[in-house]
Amino acid sequence: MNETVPNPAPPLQAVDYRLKGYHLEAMVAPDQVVPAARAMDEQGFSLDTITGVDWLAQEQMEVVYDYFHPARGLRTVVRARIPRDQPEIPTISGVFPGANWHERETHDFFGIRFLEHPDLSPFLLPEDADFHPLRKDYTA
Amino acid sequence: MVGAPIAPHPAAIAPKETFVLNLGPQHPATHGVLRIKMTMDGEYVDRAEPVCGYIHRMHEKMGENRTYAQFLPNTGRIDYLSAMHYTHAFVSVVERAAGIQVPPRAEFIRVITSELNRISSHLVWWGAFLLDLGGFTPLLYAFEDRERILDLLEGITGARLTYCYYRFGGLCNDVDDTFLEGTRQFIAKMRPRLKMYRALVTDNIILRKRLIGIGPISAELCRRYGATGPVLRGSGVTYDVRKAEPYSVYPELEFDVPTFPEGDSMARYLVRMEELAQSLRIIEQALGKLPSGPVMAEKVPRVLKLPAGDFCFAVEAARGRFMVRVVSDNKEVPYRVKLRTPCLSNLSLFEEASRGLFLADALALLGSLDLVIPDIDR
Amino acid sequence: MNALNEIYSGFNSLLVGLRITLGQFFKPGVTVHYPRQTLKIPRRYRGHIELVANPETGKPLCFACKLCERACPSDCISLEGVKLEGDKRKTVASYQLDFTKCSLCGSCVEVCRDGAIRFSRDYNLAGVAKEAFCMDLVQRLREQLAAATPEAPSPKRQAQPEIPHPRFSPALARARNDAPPAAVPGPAATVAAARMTPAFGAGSMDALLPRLGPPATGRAALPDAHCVGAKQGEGSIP
Amino acid sequence: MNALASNAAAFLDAEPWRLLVWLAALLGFVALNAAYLVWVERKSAGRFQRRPGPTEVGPAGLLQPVADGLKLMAKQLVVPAGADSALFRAAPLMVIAPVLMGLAVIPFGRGLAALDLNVGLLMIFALGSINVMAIMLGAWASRNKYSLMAAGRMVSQNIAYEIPMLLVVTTMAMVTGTLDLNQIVAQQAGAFWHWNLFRLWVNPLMPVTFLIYYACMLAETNRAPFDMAEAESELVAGAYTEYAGMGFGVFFMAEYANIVLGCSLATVLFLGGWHSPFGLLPGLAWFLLKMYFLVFSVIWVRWTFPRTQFYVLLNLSWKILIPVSLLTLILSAAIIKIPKALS
Repeated sequence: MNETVPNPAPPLQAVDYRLKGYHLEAMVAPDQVVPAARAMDEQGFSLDTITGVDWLAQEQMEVVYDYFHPARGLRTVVRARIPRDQPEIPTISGVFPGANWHERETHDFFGIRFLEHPDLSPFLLPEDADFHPLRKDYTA
Repeated sequence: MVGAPIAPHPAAIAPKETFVLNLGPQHPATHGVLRIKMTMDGEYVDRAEPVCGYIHRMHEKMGENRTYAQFLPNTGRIDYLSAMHYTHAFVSVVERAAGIQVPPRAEFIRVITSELNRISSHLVWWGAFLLDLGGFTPLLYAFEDRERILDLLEGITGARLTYCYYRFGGLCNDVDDTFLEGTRQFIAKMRPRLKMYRALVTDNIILRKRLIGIGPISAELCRRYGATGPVLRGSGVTYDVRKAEPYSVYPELEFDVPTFPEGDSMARYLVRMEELAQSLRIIEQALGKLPSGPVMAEKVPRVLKLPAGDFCFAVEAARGRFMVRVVSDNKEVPYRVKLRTPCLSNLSLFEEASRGLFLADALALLGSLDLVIPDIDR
Repeated sequence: MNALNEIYSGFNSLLVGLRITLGQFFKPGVTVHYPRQTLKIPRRYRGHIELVANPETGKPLCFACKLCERACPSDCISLEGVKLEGDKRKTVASYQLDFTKCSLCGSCVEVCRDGAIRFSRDYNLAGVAKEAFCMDLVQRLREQLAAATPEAPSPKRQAQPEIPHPRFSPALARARNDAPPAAVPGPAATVAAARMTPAFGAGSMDALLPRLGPPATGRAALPDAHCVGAKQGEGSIP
Repeated sequence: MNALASNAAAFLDAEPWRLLVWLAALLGFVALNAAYLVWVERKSAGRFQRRPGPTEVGPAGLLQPVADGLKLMAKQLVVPAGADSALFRAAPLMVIAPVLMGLAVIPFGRGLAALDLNVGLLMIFALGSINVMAIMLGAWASRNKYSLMAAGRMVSQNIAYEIPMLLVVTTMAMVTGTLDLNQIVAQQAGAFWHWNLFRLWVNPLMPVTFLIYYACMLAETNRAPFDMAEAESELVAGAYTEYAGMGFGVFFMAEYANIVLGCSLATVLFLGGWHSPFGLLPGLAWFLLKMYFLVFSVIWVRWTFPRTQFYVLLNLSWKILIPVSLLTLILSAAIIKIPKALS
């Protein structure tokens, strides 16, 4: 976690901004999202958003962390994949307090449990909701 | 009116005998269906916990169930005051992924209409904010000017709020001379109005007392919560997506990104007032540079399939950074549409920023964040 | 001294504010007194859709290609065509618009290659029941034509004349709830007739309900009977 | 017939009846004022905001207050569960009564007052304080958090503003040497430079005194920009949140009655009461003209400024208005006493 800008701990890869809309991306192991967030924090990045993608065919859930740099205009995407039958990943709300709501929302929509999150009660869904509408196998 | 406003002394908050005040979901200051669970210590806010979701419509799921073109009308309904910007982001992300080249005339018109939309959005904020602060009349003055913009945009799009004017590859129709002439006249009329706004409201001692030093938000707090737009610029950070991740023809136009370092409600107020002037400046230049030509790209497939992968596009909406992420699996409908809306991040810092404020000041802070609740709840 | 200066400038700012509002006090109003006055509807106004008739034959231009049905994001269009003897193409027999779901995006008009549908200029739509907003556009067109002059409206949207709406009058409001009045020559009558379609009159509910088709469960007339019921009634339309 | 009429006149002139007739007339005056000041307020607000205001009920919306009144009367008086029912119902009455009594001593014209009391000024202020207590009781009895917060604000606001107001009134009493409102007006006879507002030789700070009185009046009547008790964007409707129907209507009437009382007193104290600056028109007309001009200015202020914060309001009173009003008091005393001591 000690390396600096050009190559912070997560193996960042440069992508074509004009095609993708972000400059750097990294796929990390689920237990590495917090160190990755910490590295982003140290570099002065700000949290853009957190979301999930349900890869039903691969039996996986992808958690996507978007960061932007307020001073340098850089965009970074950090991804992690977790098994679909046990969707758990550590929370980064300890690093970025703004992650709290984004993680709650992701939990609402995908049922991904963010371990040690202060409050995973439904955020946008009704307070007694026990369904996760953005899962691909969800039907109303 | 001498001296600094009474800062809430820590000792005043220490011996707590609190009560819970449910502000909303129907409350005059929450502008829609936001609910804030306030733990109050007398007039001091001990903890303000926003409760969201009252107008949740699941736009993201709708995105997975319809084609790209069919999702287009949705984009104007997320933040209905800033519909042009949201549509802009969505058409641009599709154009980026599909490699569609937009004709320059279309891009210039997009900029003109987007900036008109920004002005109308800021005018609504200005009026509603003054309403929060107990001044009713400015709202009507703001709406008088906003009405001119709505008339102009209705003339070219046929709608007054949810325009749905942009298409993949361009615009649904070209602007006419009435619009161009009307926009020029609007700029000429708006500039003296801004001076009037300044004399009537900005310089008013009561307003200054209500905003200066109230609800300070530091740049660091903004960064940790991901706040953007005028909130971030009111904390002295020169971050504007139009400059940071230039899109459309903004690089060809000259404009300043107004920032105020104080971070208080007044700074956020002044950022938006200055942005009104900057938007007028952008529109004026864009009108001058407006090229002739088609407003629609030639080769736009009737059935749009984006290549597999994920694509992002961010724009500077009236309330801050709006980003669309589209994940495609090479089908007619997107695999996943993620909408990153500015109001959610901007509101998330409210709990921390409002701690220890007076109720009236907390509401001034809330108003200065310029929230549109459907934008939070989506 | 500083404090005195602050008091002075503060007080002065109050006086400036009072002067500005007083100036506005003596200026004329900027509002339009709806419904006594109305504004001109812009040419591109996006109302709900309506069918366009062929000026020569008076029949709908639509040949039921169903592009609009497919383009609609909200599934509010359902139409059926029949192939009449001697015709090369189909003719629309029933065109159901469920306006309760419509978001007025205009995708349907945009995909229509033959200009067979256009935006109507109805804007003051109000009803007391959901069914009033499930319209059969074929029926609507027929009524429009019956009420209009022999010259049917031009099929081209661009050629549609810009007509200011007739001034509100109680007589007109009443007329709208009753049967359409006798045809008056001139384009104004077309618009007036368009605005008087039975679908939106309070008294027209009864006229509309039978068209909802044979009530399968006998509940079709109840407010919760939905527009889907209208599809069952397709057969009743010639 | 003539004898009967003069008998009746004499009967009505006899003390208890005369007062009753006057009070009934005042009641009518207050009710009419409350109703039509709402109309004036709505029309003026419309003008300030470039729109027509009420137009539908009657010509130029003139019957709007009647329609509003009927609507309010037709509404149910809801007493919230768990509220103190007796206090809740009594509060509106307690708000309107002192205003009526206060108006009884105002001289609307020469000898045109219900009660020619030689301590009229004292009576107005003695009764004026009940108003605050009544709103506070109503708010407290509502059992609503917003109302309670409003009540807290109201009490501290009114305490803070009673002081400078009384200091100003004391100054005026010293300058005029009497508490009798009739005499105060009588002293201001002549052209307008005899009005207390322009009598700079008795106190060079007289216009400042008037402004302090005006600000205090706004605060005492809970009018914008000092409408802390209502503060609709913060406290929903503040003290009146739980009131429906005529309960609210009476509070509303009391607000306008209080404005009329405050402006009447300002006219008497500073603007020469019924005296005309240059003849023409009878005294009563001049009084009403001056009073309604002040009322209009109150409306004008409301539709121009945003609301202040609560603590800025208190700061204004304790840090500016009270010291300045004390200064004017001392100045007046010095101007009155020093020449006497020297001679």
